[in-house]
Amino acid sequence: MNKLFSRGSDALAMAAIDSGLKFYAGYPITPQNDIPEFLSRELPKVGGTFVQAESEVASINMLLGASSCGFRVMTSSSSPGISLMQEGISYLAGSELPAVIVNVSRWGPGLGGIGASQGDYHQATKGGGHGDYFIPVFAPYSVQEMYDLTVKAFDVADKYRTPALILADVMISLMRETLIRRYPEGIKPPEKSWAFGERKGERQKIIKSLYLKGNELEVHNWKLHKKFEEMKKNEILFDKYLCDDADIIIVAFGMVARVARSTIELARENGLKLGLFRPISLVPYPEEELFSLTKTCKNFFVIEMNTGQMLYDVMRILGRNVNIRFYGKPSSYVPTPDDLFNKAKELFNI
Amino acid sequence: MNKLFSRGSDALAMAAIDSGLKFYAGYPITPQNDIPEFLSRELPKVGGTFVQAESEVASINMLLGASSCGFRVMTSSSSPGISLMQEGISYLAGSELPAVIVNVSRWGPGLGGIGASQGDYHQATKGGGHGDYFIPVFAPYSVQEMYDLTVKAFDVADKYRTPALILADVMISLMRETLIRRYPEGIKPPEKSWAFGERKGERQKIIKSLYLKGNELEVHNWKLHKKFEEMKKNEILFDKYLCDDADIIIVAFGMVARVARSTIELARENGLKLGLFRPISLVPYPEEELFSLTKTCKNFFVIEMNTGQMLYDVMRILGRNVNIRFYGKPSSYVPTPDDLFNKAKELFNI
Amino acid sequence: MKKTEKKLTIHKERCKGCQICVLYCPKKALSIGEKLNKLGYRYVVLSKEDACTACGICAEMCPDVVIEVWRDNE
Amino acid sequence: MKKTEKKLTIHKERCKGCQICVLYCPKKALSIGEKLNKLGYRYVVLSKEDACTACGICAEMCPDVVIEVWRDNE
Amino acid sequence: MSSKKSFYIDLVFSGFGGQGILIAGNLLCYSALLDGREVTFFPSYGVEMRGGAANCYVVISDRQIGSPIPSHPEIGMIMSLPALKRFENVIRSGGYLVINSDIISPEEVEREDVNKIFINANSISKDVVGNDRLANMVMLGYIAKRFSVVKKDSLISAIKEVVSEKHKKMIPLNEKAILAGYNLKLT
Amino acid sequence: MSSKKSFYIDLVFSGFGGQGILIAGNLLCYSALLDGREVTFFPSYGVEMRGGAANCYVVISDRQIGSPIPSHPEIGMIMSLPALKRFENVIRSGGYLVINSDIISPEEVEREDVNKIFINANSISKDVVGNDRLANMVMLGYIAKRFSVVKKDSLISAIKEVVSEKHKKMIPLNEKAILAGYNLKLT
Amino acid sequence: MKAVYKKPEVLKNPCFHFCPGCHHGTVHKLVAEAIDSLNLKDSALAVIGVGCGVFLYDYLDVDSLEAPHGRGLAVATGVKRVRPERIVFTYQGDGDLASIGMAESVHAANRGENVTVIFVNNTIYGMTGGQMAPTTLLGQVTTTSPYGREFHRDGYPIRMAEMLATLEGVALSARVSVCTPKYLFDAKKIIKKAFEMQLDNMGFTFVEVLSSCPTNWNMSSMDALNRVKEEMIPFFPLGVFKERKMPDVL
Amino acid sequence: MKAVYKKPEVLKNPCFHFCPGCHHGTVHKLVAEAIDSLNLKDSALAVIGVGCGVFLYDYLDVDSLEAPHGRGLAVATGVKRVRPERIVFTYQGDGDLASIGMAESVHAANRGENVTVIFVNNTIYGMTGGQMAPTTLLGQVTTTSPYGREFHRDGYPIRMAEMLATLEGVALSARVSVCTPKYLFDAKKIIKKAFEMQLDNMGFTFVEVLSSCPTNWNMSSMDALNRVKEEMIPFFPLGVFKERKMPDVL
Ligand SMILES: Cc1ncc(C[n+]2csc(CCOP(=O)(O)OP(=O)(O)O)c2C)c(N)n1
Ligand SMILES: Cc1ncc(C[n+]2csc(CCOP(=O)(O)OP(=O)(O)O)c2C)c(N)n1
Ligand code: SF4
Ligand code: SF4
Ligand code: SF4
Ligand code: SF4
Ligand code: SF4
Ligand code: SF4
Ligand SMILES: [Mg+2]
Ligand SMILES: [Mg+2]
Repeated sequence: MNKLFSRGSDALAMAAIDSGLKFYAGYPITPQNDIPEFLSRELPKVGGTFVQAESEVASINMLLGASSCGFRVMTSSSSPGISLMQEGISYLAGSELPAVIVNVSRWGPGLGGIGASQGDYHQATKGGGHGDYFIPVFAPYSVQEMYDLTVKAFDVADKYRTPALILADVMISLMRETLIRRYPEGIKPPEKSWAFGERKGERQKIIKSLYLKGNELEVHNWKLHKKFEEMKKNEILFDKYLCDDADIIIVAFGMVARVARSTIELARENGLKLGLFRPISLVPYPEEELFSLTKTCKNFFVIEMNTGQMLYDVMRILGRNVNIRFYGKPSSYVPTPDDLFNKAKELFNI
Repeated sequence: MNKLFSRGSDALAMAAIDSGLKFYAGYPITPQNDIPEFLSRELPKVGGTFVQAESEVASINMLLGASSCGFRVMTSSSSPGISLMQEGISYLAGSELPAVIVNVSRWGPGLGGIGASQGDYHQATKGGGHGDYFIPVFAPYSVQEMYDLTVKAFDVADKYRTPALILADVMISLMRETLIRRYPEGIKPPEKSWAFGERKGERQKIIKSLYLKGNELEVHNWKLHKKFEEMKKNEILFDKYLCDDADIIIVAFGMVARVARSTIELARENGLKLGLFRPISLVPYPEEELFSLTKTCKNFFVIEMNTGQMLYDVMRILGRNVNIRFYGKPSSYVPTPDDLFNKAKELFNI
Repeated sequence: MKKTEKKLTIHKERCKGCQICVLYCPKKALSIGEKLNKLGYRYVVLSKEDACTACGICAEMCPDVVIEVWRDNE
Repeated sequence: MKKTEKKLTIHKERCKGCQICVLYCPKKALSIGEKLNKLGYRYVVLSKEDACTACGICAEMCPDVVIEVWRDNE
Repeated sequence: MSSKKSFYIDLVFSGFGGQGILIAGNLLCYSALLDGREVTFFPSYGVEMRGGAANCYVVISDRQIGSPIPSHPEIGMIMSLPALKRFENVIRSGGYLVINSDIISPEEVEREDVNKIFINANSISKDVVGNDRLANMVMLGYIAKRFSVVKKDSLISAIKEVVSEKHKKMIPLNEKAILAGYNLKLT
Repeated sequence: MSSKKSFYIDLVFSGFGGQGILIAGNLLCYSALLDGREVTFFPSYGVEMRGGAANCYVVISDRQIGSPIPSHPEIGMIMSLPALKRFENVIRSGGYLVINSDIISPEEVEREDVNKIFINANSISKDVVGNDRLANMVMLGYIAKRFSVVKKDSLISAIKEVVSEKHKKMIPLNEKAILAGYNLKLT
Repeated sequence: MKAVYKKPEVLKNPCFHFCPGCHHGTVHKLVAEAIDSLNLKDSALAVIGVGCGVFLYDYLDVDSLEAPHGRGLAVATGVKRVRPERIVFTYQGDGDLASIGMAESVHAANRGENVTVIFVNNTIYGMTGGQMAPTTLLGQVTTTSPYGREFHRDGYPIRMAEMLATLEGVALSARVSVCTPKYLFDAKKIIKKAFEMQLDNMGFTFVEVLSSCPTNWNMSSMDALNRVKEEMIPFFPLGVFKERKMPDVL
Repeated sequence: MKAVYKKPEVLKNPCFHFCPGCHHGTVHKLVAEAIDSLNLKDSALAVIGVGCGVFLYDYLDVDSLEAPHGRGLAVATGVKRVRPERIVFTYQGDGDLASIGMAESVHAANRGENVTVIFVNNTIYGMTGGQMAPTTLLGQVTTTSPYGREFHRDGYPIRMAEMLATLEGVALSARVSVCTPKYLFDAKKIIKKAFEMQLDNMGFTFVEVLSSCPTNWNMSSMDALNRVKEEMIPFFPLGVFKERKMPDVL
């Protein structure tokens, strides 16, 4: 078969390898172990290095080391492990080092549970780490996107010299469906003249995040902020489905958006015009694109597998002149299309 | 003298002792070392335990242990150290354990710098840790508030069985000014029947955050969310200054709000009617209180020592029908009253 | 010397058929039966009741506290 | 035997007056002077130039690389 | 998604580890792919696996598939008592429990509003291939035919996708077992 | 906050560690408190302290004080060359540099738009108390009087707040040094 | 009739979720027996690491606190410092204690915290499905060392009992096994001694138990038992590496 | 004229920010000398921990990477694994390496990462202003042990060189001092040897340097020098605790 029938996590790992991954470090945690397991097997075959680190803290810092040498690097973990990486992610951002970080998120807070969850939206998008920075965040909703967005994440990470996050969930990672393994033409890791290579008498290179003199830290912070503004211009990804004539537009990401697509079909069969707006890049968020929908639609239905996190962004973007309703399910029981359809009817009094 | 002339960090430490602090664990980091130094000296005198932990990760987990025994516990650190605590904070929230966490925040991302900063607003208010939870956050703007809000934080932490955060900055922590050491009558740590004490044949107690069976995790998450809703009702703190007739209302917290007060006086002397809205509890945010100002004022001026973080909340709350301007200074050079006055004139074309 | 009264209680629903007890029974009195319990495991049975001396080793070694051993020798 | 030519370079602006060199000079040739340098420290001086054998110990021990020692014996 | 006019079917497979639950699920997926359909496969995982349970969900449709974990699948292929206990109440009302009656006795099933189909799959496997290890294939074959899930040819061609290289010689046996199920007439 | 009609004054104190910089700043604060004023004190800290620099800011007002770190304080009490280099350009135009001329020679000062006041504080200290260690108090006494920062009585009464118990016997000497500065007439 | 062996009292529920032949059950039993024999049911307080033993509270009727993965000994420090009268023990796997929790483990040991550690070394990450642990033997195939553990890439198996024995704060450091009756009886004694020493305020007591994980070793229970005997013990020798005879006063 | 002692070449700027008499300067010099003598200027890559040595890149003309506090050896692992041709060394304080970084340090050592560690043990947190370190001596007064370090509360001073020497992955573990000319010359040799061993792919090389911190010890440089000799060396004996003679092949 030309198409593969692949597990989401394998698709992601394949994309990493196809993107030229040189170094992976990670620490076991359910439900993302398929990724390190795949890479421990496959990465050495293409000359890459797989290290099982002693912890998530060590993992992210190993990435910092390997990335400083100009190679493509990745780690993966799940929610508690991602929390432990926050200092390191902040250092990567501050040191302007590219890296791809994968959060196959599970339930929290604390040990929580291992089911599908969207409880880490805030952490992922509003800097779980300290300091003033944003990193790009992508939320796949299919096995194919696990592949495509990983390729994208490596690309964006290099382009802006920033860590990038894939926010996936159990569902997308463990499920299998068809995958076309398509590493796009034209994507090539850029030359990294800033990185440690062979020195050969060149000027000393210093990679750091400490800025103590004068206002150099302020300059540095605005530089980071400018990257974010650039990303807003160039890296926004989103998906619209039947929004043009919609009376109610569902706003959802990841797994939930996938279910919502079916809900919309179901609703339309029942004469109700639903539409779907799906942010694919959660950072930068497709703000303009979402707001522009208010021209034709006044009802927005935010659905998340949490108690309301992306909701904050949607409220900020849409303002107070439209009708926003929310359905939250902080549970690993993924809602069905029927659930969402019924909720829509209930919340919008139809 | 009846009044003390006290350093902010000492005021905070005194408040902790007056609140009955039993256990402190922390790891050195500039610029909050005065807190552990004070407590290593004073806490043993009142029968408390001071432990210098091997790391911030260990600190927060020692708190988890000591808090489970029903005692008042505290740790303090600064931005990178707070990032390292995110997993532990999430566990405290998930396990419903009270604790007070102090972030005398510095510059990030990464090692950054050690000057005053508000770069951790997002992390503090939008769950730097994984999972679906909010913890109360208080932002002092004077030495007196370092005392008063610490007392408050212990109180709220116990009342809701949640970790609570004090988000301070270098300025407030290192400065000295007058302090009235006033532990309010009536505040008393509640009985903690859920905590480990002497067992004496009672039923086994279990404190945990793992919920795997059925939908108990969903129930648990809604319970946590309900606490947050309760806090919204009962624990909101804010400060308004000359807002009634203001043409422009500054929205700022912590150190910046303090400077802004002087700006307002300066402006009014110059015939310009400025006002100040200062959230003291950042979580729960005084949303209604801020929004209600739109009845009389259409111009809002958000000022932060970062590139715009609380700005997100203000935009969400105020909506798109008012004029919001932002001035950000991601630098340890605290703006002066004149700076802010000039910026106001510039941004509002006066 | 009086006869030793002895009793072996096998909580068969807990048995996972790991055979550790079988291996260490000095009298080879135990074996794994044919029937499945609710957990789906073939569980242990005292196949040579007479051989058993109620030494307790099987019980000590069982990870799942399947066996309890009683003795009364007066 | 020819006379040894020797030279001690003292980068006095770097000296912090810690006295480590003074302590370890086998000839007690060094001492801390009265004057302050730009950093505000009383800096080291070669007070007994003749006694110095250019052994280099002071330079080796100095944490601030204040002293360099040269010798030429033909 | 009960009211679909287009093709849509969702199943859950459940039993002990070692009974070939995941292989059966996967085989069905590959077959459906050969039929040109959209397919999702979702295995169970995690802490709950201790004790040797194995189960997976399969959804087949001719449109993009929403959740790969249907909350109430139509068909359950049930190979152990714990599997029955766990999924009995999950099957949609009016749906089907296809039960290995060599392992589970009919009186264990409590639900009234679903269709119950009992197959003595171990025995059939023994009959056609000489041992009871391919009960999964017998049951799968039956399901494929009974609910028109996939084409027979696809089912047969897909076997090689799930049987590993070193067990290649098992392919004909699998084929036999599947066909036995496929051709099974229940009264 | 230049245009205040009410009382407002901001100062920076700078020199080496060991010169009593922070003590001088604190003493001024306690005095101002005795005068019933609002006061803030902000010390330098952190990495920059290596090398022995010490400095602090003091703001005194009769209203609530904004930033305790004025970006351009009016008065600088300067006790070392690095201190001069660091703060020379920070003092507000038209403000005052009060410089210990026993340590810093007048020609080191470059700025033209500030008032420069030179005090041979070490010598004065030596004169009045027998050693040069209370140069800080001499300078503080002068500043207190010259800019009407605090009342003389307050200054004297506050000494005990900053002198530790075990150096209690030093109080009279401090008093002497302060008064020497207070009464200093510069030409 | 007198019991030769009966379910320990404190073991409220022996329906373990562990796989067939898993030694976690055995270790749970031994801990329960020690608690029974020293009458610690009310005073014992379990700090439970994340690993296959995470549900200990479902089985043992003792006050229990769940620690984040690896942080058991920081958590136990917090507990013991404010409740010195409680008999605090941690129950931790090799991934938990020796990998992610290395810093917390070494420092608690070095501080001589008066707590007892039950350290279940099964050379693997059990709960997460068989990844390489710091204790995985050289050459051992795991899901993340698919070509066998190789010291250049993966490092050496760490001998925790020996390493901790070098620290002054440690009162008892021992390694035991439960793979034969003799070893099991030794293990029983040592675990009891560890609790006794805590009662005597002797300081940090550490018992490493070599354990099998048939599931992730991909072995029958019998083969797993053999592996403990024939592969683990030669590399991880049994014994007492340090035992303080007097309370920790200098 | 021939130089008896001149500024090492790679020491591009010797205007250290260190306090008077601080041994960080001396250690910087020794590292610079080793780099000069082995001609490593182009190949050396410094991974710098957070502590008073954090500005090493301002002084040494070598490629430099700042590691988060305590994580130097995780960072160095990342570097060396992808750039094995670079000569990687970490420069870390005792707070950095032995407290917060304990897990990363032990595990990198255990993995036998082929890197060199320069470990500056001054029994204190220098940069943050004199708090208790894991190496602080018993009885020593610091800003967070105002009544003196007490082992029951604060634990024992950790001897890292000895502890790491017990790990298989370690090729060289030594402790040196720079407080007398003789010790300084020994230190010079060992540091050079550590780099040579890395060049020979011998594995993890670890040099602990006893150092003074006059500022936070509240002492004159002279008294501080004496303290190293009279209080530190007796507790932290100098010597080579492990030295592998053959490359790490089993
Ligand atoms: C911070 C964090 N990282 C990873 C995990 C995932 N995790 C759960 S248990 C475990 C290891 C289990 O191995 P071990 O400690 O040896 O215990 P065992 O199951 O083998 O008894 C891991 C890595 C987690 N829960 N938290
Ligand atoms: C996560 C984190 N915690 C704490 C700090 C603060 N910090 C900076 S340096 C340091 C310790 C310095 O001591 P040491 O490592 O012994 O180096 P020294 O200055 O004594 O040479 C600490 C705790 C930090 N930067 N990051
Ligand atoms: S040891 Fe226990 S579980 Fe194993 S077979 Fe015997 S009785 Fe059953
Ligand atoms: S009690 Fe002893 S003899 Fe009897 S079955 Fe058990 S092990 Fe065998
Ligand atoms: S070179 Fe030798 S003799 Fe000369 S000053 Fe230095 S130490 Fe003394
Ligand atoms: S050792 Fe160096 S810094 Fe110290 S006094 Fe001598 S020359 Fe000056
Ligand atoms: S996975 Fe291993 S350690 Fe976990 S219960 Fe099963 S056999 Fe025991
Ligand atoms: S504080 Fe201590 S370690 Fe840091 S530079 Fe000064 S003397 Fe050296
Ligand atoms: Mg294990
Ligand atoms: Mg140190």
